Amino acid sequence: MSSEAVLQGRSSRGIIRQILREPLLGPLLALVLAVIIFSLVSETFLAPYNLSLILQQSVVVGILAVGQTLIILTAGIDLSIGAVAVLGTIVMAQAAGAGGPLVALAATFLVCVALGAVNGGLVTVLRLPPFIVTLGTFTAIQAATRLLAGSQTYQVPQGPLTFLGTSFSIGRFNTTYGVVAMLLVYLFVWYALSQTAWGRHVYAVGGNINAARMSGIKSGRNLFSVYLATGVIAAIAAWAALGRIPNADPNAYQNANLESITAVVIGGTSLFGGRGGVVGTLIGTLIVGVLRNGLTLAGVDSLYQNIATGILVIVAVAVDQFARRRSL
Amino acid sequence: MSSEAVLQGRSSRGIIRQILREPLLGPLLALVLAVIIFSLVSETFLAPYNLSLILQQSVVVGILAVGQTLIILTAGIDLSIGAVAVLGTIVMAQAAGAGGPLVALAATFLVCVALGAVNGGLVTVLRLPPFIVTLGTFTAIQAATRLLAGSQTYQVPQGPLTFLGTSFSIGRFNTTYGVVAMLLVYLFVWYALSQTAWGRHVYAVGGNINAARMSGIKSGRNLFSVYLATGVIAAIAAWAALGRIPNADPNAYQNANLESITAVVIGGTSLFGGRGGVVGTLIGTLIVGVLRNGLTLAGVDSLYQNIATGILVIVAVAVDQFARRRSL
Amino acid sequence: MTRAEEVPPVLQARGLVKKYGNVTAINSADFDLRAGEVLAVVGDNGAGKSSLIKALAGALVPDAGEILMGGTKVHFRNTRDARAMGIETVYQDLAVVPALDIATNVFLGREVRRRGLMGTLFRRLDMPRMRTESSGHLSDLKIGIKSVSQSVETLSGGQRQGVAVVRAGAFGKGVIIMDEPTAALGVRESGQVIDLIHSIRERGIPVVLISHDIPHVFEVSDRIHVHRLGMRAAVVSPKIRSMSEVVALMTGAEQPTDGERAGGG
Amino acid sequence: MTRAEEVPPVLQARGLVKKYGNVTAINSADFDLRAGEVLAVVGDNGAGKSSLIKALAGALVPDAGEILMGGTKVHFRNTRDARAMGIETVYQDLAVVPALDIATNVFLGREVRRRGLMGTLFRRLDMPRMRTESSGHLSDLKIGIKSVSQSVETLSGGQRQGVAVVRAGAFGKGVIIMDEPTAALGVRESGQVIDLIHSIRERGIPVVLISHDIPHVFEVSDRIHVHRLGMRAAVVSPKIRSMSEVVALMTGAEQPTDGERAGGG
Amino acid sequence: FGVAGCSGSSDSGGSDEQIKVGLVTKTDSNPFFVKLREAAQAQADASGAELISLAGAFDGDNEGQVAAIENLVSQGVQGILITPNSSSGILNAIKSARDAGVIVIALDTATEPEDAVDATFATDNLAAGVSQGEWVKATLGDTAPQIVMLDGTPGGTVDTFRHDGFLQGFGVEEGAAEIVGQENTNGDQTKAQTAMENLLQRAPGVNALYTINEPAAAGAYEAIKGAGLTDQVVIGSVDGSCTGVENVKNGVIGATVMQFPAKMAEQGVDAVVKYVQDGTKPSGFTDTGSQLITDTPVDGLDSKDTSWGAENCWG
Ligand SMILES: Nc1ncnc2c1ncn2[C@@H]1O[C@H](COP(=O)(O)OP(=O)(O)OP(=O)(O)O)[C@@H](O)[C@H]1O
Ligand SMILES: Nc1ncnc2c1ncn2[C@@H]1O[C@H](COP(=O)(O)OP(=O)(O)OP(=O)(O)O)[C@@H](O)[C@H]1O
Ligand SMILES: [Mg+2]
Ligand SMILES: [Mg+2]
Repeated sequence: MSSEAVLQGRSSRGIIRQILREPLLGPLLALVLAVIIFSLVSETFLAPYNLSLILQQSVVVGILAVGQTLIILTAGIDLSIGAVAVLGTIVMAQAAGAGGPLVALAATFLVCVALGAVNGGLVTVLRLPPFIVTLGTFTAIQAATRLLAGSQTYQVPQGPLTFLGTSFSIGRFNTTYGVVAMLLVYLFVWYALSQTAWGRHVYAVGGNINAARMSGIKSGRNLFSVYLATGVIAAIAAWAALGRIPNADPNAYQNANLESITAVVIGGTSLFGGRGGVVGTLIGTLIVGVLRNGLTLAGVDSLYQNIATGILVIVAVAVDQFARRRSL
Repeated sequence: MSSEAVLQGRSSRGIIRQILREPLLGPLLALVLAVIIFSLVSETFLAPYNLSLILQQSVVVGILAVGQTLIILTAGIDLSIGAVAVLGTIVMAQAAGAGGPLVALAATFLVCVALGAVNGGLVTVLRLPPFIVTLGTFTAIQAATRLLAGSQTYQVPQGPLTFLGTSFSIGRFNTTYGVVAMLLVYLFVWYALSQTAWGRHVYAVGGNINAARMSGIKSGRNLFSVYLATGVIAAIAAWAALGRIPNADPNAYQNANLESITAVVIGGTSLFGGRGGVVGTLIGTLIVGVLRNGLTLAGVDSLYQNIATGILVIVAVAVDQFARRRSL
Repeated sequence: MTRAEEVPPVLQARGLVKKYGNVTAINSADFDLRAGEVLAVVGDNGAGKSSLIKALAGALVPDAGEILMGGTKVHFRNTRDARAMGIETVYQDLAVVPALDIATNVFLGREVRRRGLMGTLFRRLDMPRMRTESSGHLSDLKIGIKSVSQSVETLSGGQRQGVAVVRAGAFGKGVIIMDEPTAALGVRESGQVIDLIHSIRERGIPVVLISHDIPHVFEVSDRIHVHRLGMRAAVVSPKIRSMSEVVALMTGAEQPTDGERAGGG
Repeated sequence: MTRAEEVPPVLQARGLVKKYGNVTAINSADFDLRAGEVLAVVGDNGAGKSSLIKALAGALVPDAGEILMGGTKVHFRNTRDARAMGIETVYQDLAVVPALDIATNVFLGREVRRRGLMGTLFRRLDMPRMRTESSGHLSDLKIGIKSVSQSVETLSGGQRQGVAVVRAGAFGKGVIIMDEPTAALGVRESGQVIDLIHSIRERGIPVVLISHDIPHVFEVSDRIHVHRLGMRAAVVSPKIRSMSEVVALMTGAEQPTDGERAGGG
Repeated sequence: FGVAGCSGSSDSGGSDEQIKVGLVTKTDSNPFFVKLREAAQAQADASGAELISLAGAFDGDNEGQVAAIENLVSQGVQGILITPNSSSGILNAIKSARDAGVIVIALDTATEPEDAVDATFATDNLAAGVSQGEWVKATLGDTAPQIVMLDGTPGGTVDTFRHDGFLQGFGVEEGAAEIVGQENTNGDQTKAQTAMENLLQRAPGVNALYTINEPAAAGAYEAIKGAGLTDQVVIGSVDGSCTGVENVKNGVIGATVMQFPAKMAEQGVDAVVKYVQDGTKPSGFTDTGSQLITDTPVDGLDSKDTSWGAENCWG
């Protein structure tokens, strides 16, 4: 890709422009501001170990937020994504006992993609509102997960299933393969959204579905593919979750839906569809992670942390709005 | 009003037409269907006592859903409404101890309206997205409530504060003033939305805020008033909640936001704003209440109930879509 | 030019500027509307005509420059301020709320309440009256619409435009601005709008008409404001200049006289 | 009429019906487009012109009736089916995605990928090429736009229309349908669209032009399809009928001849 | 392999330094944890230590607890007190904390295995459940039991212990015919009320009620009162909050089993302080005990009355 980039100097500048054209200035400013403040308050904050921690803590919600971004770009919303990932962890752990790690991975991807297909089918074929569809499947999947798991949690063995929790070092910076996986998911989806026809169609479908249809875009198919992709992403998140905690718990990640939506919206993607992108979501995810970590390092108790987080989320978006209005 | 209605025969037919023009057929069908099925499955289901129970159980979320409808009609969303009501109950209980029931009621309305003003101010003055604003205030208000309440729940004395829990009979039908209050809130807001300029402006602001502004509507003021009204409604919900259980608990109603949004959306109001109304929301609230009650009567275990509820919510909306497409 | 010096223009702008990022939509534009006249504004696509009239209607706050009414400076923060001064506008992008019905759209922002207690105390709208009036106005324009309780999104492009025109025409007291009101209208409906403009002028109310239809412009206007590259290039009289000369002025192929350039018309 | 009998019409409709609730938008309408001709469709607002061409373009599935291409029955479930048969359309409501840039809008649904592995394997779009081509097409139409990377929502009404016209004009191979393509365009830009239509006809591609601008219609069309009350009232020849006669036919003030009524033109 | 320990931040040890203790509860919301937090705060203040209290967002928020442990280690605390959400879910995080030289003490809920932490100060929730079951059974006497169980969150460790303990104390098997209804309430009074109202429609003959905690019992009581069945139903609960004891006194709840969160917290903080000061590591399981509180004692069951309860309650 790098030789291509040299040959196509004009287009790679185009890519950078493309990145910068997303309304990222605000979230970025908020993130930088938070980092500066916390590094003044606590010496440990900027330690490589601590920065790596923040990344690791962001992995699962960060990956889910990529799927959420896709759905929100199509003017939808996915309330079930966290529940799908949790079911994924249970399936993975149970299948690992029965058939070994590869079977377990395959089963997880299969189940998550199938559930993506159910959501996508209801949204595209029956044309039901995504909010209701995913609220319904969320409720049903969560209950099904608990039934499947009984009242138990399941340990997974060290090995391929916990691979994404394995850590490695680059210089002084120690991190896990889960972080790498997250960044790869972001890179991949960023490329698909901004550099392929499929991605342009996602924006068109989210921005004006009638126009998209009249332009000959297979809007149903495009929408459906987005839900399938989100299923795949949920499976990756499930895998990463077992890397973080090698123990599948039917009660885990109950707030993952809201947290992933928060990351998307802080990142500047419009809930009305058609505007935004994953780079903003990554920044949004990091803002949330930095806040939690930084406030703890500053010695703030969690109730006060919640008050502070609530206010800071609003401030982050206010900074964004302000920056955008200035730049107009 | 009745003599007026006689004189204005044409316009009262207009009102009925107005009611029917909201996309209500689907939700209504779904409700009727659910009622028929459950009355076949369980003999007790149609007993006046049981029907009254369903209404009573719907009171708090039903009232909150009216406020949620207003906000959603303006193309917003209120994630904080449940937290505001819970804070209202704590304030009411604490102020009752300190200053008696009237002071308590006044304090509650004041606090709830003030929080509505905070949400409304951030949305209208700073033009921040309602999702982010109310997510932020939700987080902060919930934490503040817990700090305020300490580790305690607060008993309120019988009297004005529990008035909405008092029951009375109409023939064999026994119900509470809370149910009456809920129905009055619905009636009042229905009137305001469909019969006054303020209501038309709410739809205009939600449907096309630029057009509303260019038509000379004070869109900011209208939007702000919606948030204030929602504050008032949250206070009424808090009062009704203490009627149900005379014990203010900082941890109650954690799902009230999602439940109220669900009722609104099942009721056919569009999350994109400008379409829908409170009659649909009432039906939506009842659908949820009937499902929960009916499934329990049918002896369905709670996890299976959740699965069934999830599926039925989707079915209810699918019926709606189908009915609407037929009627086109 | 003498008349113009005696009575100050009804609506006037000096040196208006509006930039979007690095696009200059209005580039130090002047504007003069005299009492009782029909002033046409013509210019290429993207010349900045809509932006100019948005500034005059309060829909857009200019970065610089001033607006005067009857010689006194005014400051419009929003369309309400402009409306309060009697300025009514038909916007090019129509500014209707698709999900609401026609009657509600026509009366949006100026709803009529019932008489008596029902209106004052209960603030109930007089929907029957608003329906009757809007359907009267629409049939004056010969826009055939079955029911004014229909939502605007079910109308054809031309019918929508008719709704927007009716709204401004029915309520304008000071100045009526129309941004391409006949663009989507049929021959007959366009003719009705032209008639409407004539009858508004007869009521003594000045009209600003933006149009790409030069024959219409010549049929109806007293003076023609030629807009080019974000500013007023000239004001000409349709009695002196021919249609092709006006088109040439729009594209810059011909130069205006000094008087025309100065806005003397 | 002999020529028409020899070669089957390129695009034909018989007895099309489309109802919205109790509004009949298309009321058993016929339609014939001959090879290489420019067919104008005229009619009052709400006559059902847009609905008719939406049915022909696959944007609307009629309740009854049939569509034929080159004499064989076709069934369009969506615009893609129609496009696959070479039918390109400029819709009255433009069908652009406001948040996307101009180049993306022009190539929407027919994006160009890079050459080589980058395109086939990585499916990377060739944005530079799409930008260059769209800006070429736009300047052919003399629509002055600074940058094709600008989002469509920042364009003036006329510029948007230009984008929609460019899209259809550049890609149509079989039939090009334009629903009021010049409604928002300036004199110069309208002239360019008329030129574009001429040049399309020279390429041998037939054009359907819906317009309220009767002089334009007479300037460019070979035959005129008069639409009234949801159906074809007549097909007339601009060489035989005058402008005022056509307007009278539209409103029903004048009756067509039997041949005209039968669509003989 | 395991997660590498941190070197950058484990610069604790010097006893001249401020002692920092981290507390990680399951949630911020449950009054039980609030009491735990308050008691820990008081104890820390008394010993001149700094306390940072964190919590998961909901019951089962392992990820939140893991992040809290990681951030506390990064912050430089010497000891972490934790009420683990799931007994095994967060062991890796605990292990890396201990590898980094932080001592970890479980409060309220034991980990599995128990020696994953340095020490445990907890209520035996199974025993608490057993007490509740025994009392309800004994109070019912010869009446044929019809049991309703209002659980908290399915799958939670505490939930499971209390639930199983109740059945064991009552002497019935899971799934027995005597159990006429069961609902999940998340320990929320409003959910419990609605659930009980609906269950009473189906099983109007219910006479024995298990509740996961006192708010659930209070909600259920409203439902039972509404149906006019207060004399028929024997209500048991667990917690020992002051509101709960008050409710026992007023006859809302028949009996509750009191826990002693303050004891757990105080002992936990003391253990950390002691370790920092002189290096003594705490170890093993310390049962902080539970006590049946009722004004209608039954023979053969040790119980205290509500005035004792009011003196020893929490919250
Ligand atoms: N919101 C906006 N953001 C960026 N550029 C804008 C915006 N609105 C208008 N412009 C630009 O300002 C210029 C003038 O636009 P305007 O709509 O005033 O033109 P116009 O003369 O009305 O054209 P038309 O005859 O096509 O309606 C155009 O180049 C347009 O692209
Ligand atoms: N989605 C819809 N729902 C209800 N009625 C509709 C709908 N679309 C069109 N109509 C009605 O069908 C009729 C024909 O509309 P159409 O848009 O085809 O007219 P048109 O001839 O293109 O008019 P114009 O010249 O104004 O564009 C109109 O009366 C319109 O109100
Ligand atoms: Mg314009
Ligand atoms: Mg049309």
